[in-house]
Amino acid sequence: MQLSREALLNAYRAMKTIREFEERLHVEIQTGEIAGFTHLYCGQEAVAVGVCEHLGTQDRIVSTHRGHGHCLAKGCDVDGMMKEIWGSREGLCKGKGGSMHIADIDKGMLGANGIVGAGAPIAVGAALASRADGPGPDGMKVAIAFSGDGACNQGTTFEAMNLAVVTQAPCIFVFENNHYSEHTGVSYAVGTNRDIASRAEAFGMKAWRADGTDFFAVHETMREVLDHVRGGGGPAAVEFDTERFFGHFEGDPQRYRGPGEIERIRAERDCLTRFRNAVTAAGLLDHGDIDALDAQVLGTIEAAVAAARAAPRPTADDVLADVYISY
Amino acid sequence: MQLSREALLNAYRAMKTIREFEERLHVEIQTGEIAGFTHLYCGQEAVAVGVCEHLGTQDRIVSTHRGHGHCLAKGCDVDGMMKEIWGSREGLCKGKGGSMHIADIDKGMLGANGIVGAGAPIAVGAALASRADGPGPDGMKVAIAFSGDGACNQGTTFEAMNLAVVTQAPCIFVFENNHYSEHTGVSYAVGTNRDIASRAEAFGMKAWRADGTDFFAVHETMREVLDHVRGGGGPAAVEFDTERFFGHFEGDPQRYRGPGEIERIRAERDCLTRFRNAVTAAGLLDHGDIDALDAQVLGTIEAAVAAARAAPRPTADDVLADVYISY
Amino acid sequence: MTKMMYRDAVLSTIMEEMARDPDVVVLGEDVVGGMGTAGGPEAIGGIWSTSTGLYDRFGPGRVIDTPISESAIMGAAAGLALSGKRPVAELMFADFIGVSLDQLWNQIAKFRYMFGGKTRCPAVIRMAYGAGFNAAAQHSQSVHQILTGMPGLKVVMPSTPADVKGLLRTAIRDDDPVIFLEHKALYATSGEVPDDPDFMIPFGHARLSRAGGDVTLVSSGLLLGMCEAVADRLAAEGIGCDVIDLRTTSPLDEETILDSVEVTGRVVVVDEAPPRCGLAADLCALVAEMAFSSLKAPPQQVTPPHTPIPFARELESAYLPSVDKIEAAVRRVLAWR
Amino acid sequence: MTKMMYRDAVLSTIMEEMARDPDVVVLGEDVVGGMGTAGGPEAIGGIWSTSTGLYDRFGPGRVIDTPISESAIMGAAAGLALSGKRPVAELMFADFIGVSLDQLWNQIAKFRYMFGGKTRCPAVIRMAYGAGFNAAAQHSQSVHQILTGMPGLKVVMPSTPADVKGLLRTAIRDDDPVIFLEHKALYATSGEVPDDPDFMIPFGHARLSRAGGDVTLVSSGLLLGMCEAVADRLAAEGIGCDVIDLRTTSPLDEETILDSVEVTGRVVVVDEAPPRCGLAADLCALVAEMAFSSLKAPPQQVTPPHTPIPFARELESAYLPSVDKIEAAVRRVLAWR
Ligand SMILES: Cc1ncc(C[n+]2csc(CCOP(=O)(O)OP(=O)(O)O)c2C)c(N)n1
Ligand SMILES: Cc1ncc(C[n+]2csc(CCOP(=O)(O)OP(=O)(O)O)c2C)c(N)n1
Ligand SMILES: [Mg+2]
Ligand SMILES: [Mg+2]
Repeated sequence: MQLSREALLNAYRAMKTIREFEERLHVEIQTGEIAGFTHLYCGQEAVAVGVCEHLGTQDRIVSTHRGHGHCLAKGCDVDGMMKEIWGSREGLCKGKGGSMHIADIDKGMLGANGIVGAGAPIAVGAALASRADGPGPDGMKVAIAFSGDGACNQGTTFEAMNLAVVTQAPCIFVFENNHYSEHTGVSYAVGTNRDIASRAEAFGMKAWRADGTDFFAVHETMREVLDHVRGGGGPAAVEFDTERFFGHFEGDPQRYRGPGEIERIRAERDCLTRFRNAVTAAGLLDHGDIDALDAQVLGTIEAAVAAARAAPRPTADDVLADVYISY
Repeated sequence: MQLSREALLNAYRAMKTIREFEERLHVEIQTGEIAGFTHLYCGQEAVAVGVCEHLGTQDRIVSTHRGHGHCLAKGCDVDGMMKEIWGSREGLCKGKGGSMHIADIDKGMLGANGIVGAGAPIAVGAALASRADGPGPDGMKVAIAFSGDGACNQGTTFEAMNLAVVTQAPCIFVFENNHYSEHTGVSYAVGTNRDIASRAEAFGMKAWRADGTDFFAVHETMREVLDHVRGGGGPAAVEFDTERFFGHFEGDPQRYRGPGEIERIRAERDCLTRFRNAVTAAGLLDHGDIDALDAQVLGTIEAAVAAARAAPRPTADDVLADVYISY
Repeated sequence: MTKMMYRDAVLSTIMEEMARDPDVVVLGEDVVGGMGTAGGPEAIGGIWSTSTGLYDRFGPGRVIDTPISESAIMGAAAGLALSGKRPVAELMFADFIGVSLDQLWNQIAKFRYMFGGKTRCPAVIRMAYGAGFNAAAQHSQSVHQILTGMPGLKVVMPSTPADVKGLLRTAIRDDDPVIFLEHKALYATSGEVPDDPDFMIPFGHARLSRAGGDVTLVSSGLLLGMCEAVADRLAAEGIGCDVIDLRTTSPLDEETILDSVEVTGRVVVVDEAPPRCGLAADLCALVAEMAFSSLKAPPQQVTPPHTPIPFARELESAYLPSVDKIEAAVRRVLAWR
Repeated sequence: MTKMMYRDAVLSTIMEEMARDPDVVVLGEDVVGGMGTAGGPEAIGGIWSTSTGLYDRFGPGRVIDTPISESAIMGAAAGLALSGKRPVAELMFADFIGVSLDQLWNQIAKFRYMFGGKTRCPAVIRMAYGAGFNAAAQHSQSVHQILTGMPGLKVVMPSTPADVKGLLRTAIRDDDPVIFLEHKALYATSGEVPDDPDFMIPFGHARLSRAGGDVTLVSSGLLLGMCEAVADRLAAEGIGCDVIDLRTTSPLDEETILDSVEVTGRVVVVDEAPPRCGLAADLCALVAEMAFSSLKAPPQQVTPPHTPIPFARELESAYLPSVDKIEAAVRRVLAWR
């Protein structure tokens, strides 16, 4: 916990922003106003923020279908994202992508992705671009592939790991093990008895493992990982054990979850609560500091929803635009 | 070496048949009579035979672009194969498949394959069929996926290994590490420092490793592997270290090979020579036995070439047949 | 006859065929739906509810839940089919042929031909396709145009629960590989379904769902309903539409199409795939070549534009064919010259 | 002008563009060709000899040899392109889109649209396609019909060394993703190539390689030569063929085709892909719709039959389009009515 007060506030604000963004979407989706498939990141905030707090815009990330948290942590605009999810033509992607396809290349966010496992090879490409550019004053720019415990079984993810090792690309495979791929348990689908990190290690790179509901564990682990990768040590993998508070997608009845499971993880494994308890116990921040941020974030989200609701809708003419730069 | 005299003779005959089949093709291809891409198996005979000698027709194998050895070892007809490679309508596949697509389902040979890595998932499917049928008097029927050191980097192969572990399918992944994928060295392309077996093991199955130029090592290792898999122990992997005597394909100038490399492996790592030396030194067979087989095999191949050359050619009408059973 | 939903027609046909033939096996992601969870294996039974109850009844040997590994799923289906089984594999979304095409295209479709006619590969690959749910560019696509172009595959696109029943049964009993395309927007539609446990609809036989004689509309799947709506609208004005439901795009019932066009001389083909090298073009080219002298107007295609599928509601509906767009095309061909 | 082979036009264009623009990077299997061997890295330089010398000159940062992992190669190209580079990726055989299609179709092609026009993805994916070498069903295929149907991709099919040069340069400098299809049977053909280091041929502009006025022949790649041969044969009889080389199938130069057909009224489209939902059908449907009143005969397609590609010499040549088959089709349209 060698973080400055400001860094702590930033980290909490970032996590809380994701949380409220998602909790609010959970409510709004029930009104039927939001179209499409939405996968909420609630419960996993410490991973996105603990990873991205180390990154600059020159570092790149590639995300998943459950991408809101990664986008927000990497600096995508809250209003722009909300408008995108609402399908406005003022959305970050002009209403063409929606929840599963938010990207902001200028922020180093190369896209959420509806295809499970598609991100990892793209991250290797981004890492190869960094490799070609060579190290800057802070070492190598890195590329990060966020993947789930389900995605880690997709052939593309395996190929990407091998290619990264072969080319010694500065790529980091962040596996968010939330114990489920859709409705299937990780203990079933990952043949190695849920152990994703060791399997990654067997591809020939260093691998780490940490509690993904503990912001400080994530942050510290990533410091080590980044030291290794920025220093030219080649690719790395990290597995974070985390929790998914909501269903796979909005509307999921979750009959596959154990009785009381969600209550238990909300009570014991909530990264925001754990953060608050840790920093207040250590006297780094007080409850007032955090309460103030909570209020601020709620205001931000409220404003974003109002803006999204009021934002202009796309028109039929927009369909034809932006397929090609020129054709 | 607890093999009977008959078993030893059979094994040698099988290896020698592959060797002469391939050596003869190497010569014939230069005449221009044989069309298409041909990949010769010379040097790797001990693997195909050491594996397949344990199998019955109820066991199934899936092969690669370098498939002649696997086909012959699994019992495909020599004449039918030669005719197929010659493109005759009497070929095993009526001249429609050619070298890269020889199959004989009745023999449990589910096909050579032009797509690197495509075989492994198919083998898992065959193993799932065995799993559904349950064990017979000799235990589970098995399915074997032959793959090269290059194929082991294809996403499909990784997916297949995980699926086999998850379903505990009686599937055996036989990796023939001949040190090259086309013109690229295994030490470059396999990120784990050429170690294919350990990577397979990390997928959650037992893995073995043996010298693929030593028939007895292959045969003994496969006995253990098969005991494990037939007994219901789930899938397994084996890596055999072997040698490719010819180029990747016929016509390959092989500028990527070290000086004297081919001479050395022919002298030191020829599975046929090693077999002959071992069995004669141990007094199990004498040179006369082996010389007699050599002569017999040469006759078989000579006859097969003559038959292929004389066999009827397909006609334009044949193009349209056998796309569907009914349409 | 029993009234049931399209999705239940899928499930009940699989259930019946599994009961009839022990070689039928099912595999795919979440087809059981809770493996390795505290909620127990059959917590879901397939995200489209098209496999609910199969695992309970037929067990793990015949109902195989898989990791997210579509190439391995399709490959396993191939291996099962070559080994005497009749796999019915589910690809959750048709868009995922992107990560598994090789096994469909270069393996399953080609085995019989490459192996000289000496094998059969009775695999059924089911996939949910189509737009209408704002699922955007990667979860809304049609792929029949790609798969129809691949020799060795049969491609089925049922438009009603009864057709699901008759065509899926034919697919499962067929000895060739069959792609079975289920439109997401049809899953919850209902219709009467014959009770005959051997009810089958042969492949390659289109259905004339409206007979009119003035203009021919050709479509399949979800779009059939739109064409019928247009026909009904125009009937009120005394304009008669032949509405043809293709049922299978491979094999193709050329005869039914050509017979109709020879009478009407005017044809509109309606399809949800992008316009280039699509099924609409395929059929218009067929008609132009084979019914040239009968044609009174240029064959018209109603398809989405050459763009990916957009997310927002306004964009997706502007993108998709609609009753209005089809009607406009019909009026265009009727007004020609 | 310099005389060079098609394959050398590929190599020299890549070489020149890499020298000009440090963002151009090359990747693929064996594009270096001896990594990790005693013979040294540049023992091969690409199995088509289209990257020989690149590694020596530009080094490992810009010339990246890969394992056999086509999805990862295409994905890496995607990531490089999103990160400011201009990747030129080689897919050794076009048939291998089967194991890598998702990255082409659902990623590279769609980024710009899905991301609201706020990104560019200047990736060039080169692939060797086509039959003629008895390489059988999995190493001989044409894929332009599949990729042309995918909005977001541009698809290029050069027929001569000069076109390789002009079109590949355009491709590398283009900010959209481009599929560059090289016919295997053209690699060793020679032709004059302009020396201008900025020689570029714009996409979407077909070339009229023969002007005749009696009948229109449309093709691309290897088949252009066959169409020209037919034109030359028929010219001797006083029959004039317009022979159109498409150059790019997406964007498509509709105008050149329609202008010609408006004069000739007769069209034969020749293509190497299978017949269903192929490019030949695409163009015949276009002509039937847009040049309907000019047509004097049904638009004709010359394509292989709906079968996989067979191995044996006799079978493969019976399968493929040929000068004789094209000539027969031309005579058919000329004789119509
Ligand atoms: C290639 C592909 N296969 C299947 C799916 C359907 N699908 C979407 S999310 C998902 C589960 C992903 O699990 P995981 O990687 O653990 O991510 P999580 O949802 O837990 O964040 C599946 C199967 C998909 N989108 N893409
Ligand atoms: C998907 C795919 N990628 C690439 C190729 C081209 N290719 C054919 S064989 C081969 C090398 C295979 O190496 P390995 O698996 O070690 O087998 P070996 O040739 O050594 O027997 C390659 C790259 C292919 N046929 N299929
Ligand atoms: Mg998960
Ligand atoms: Mg090898």
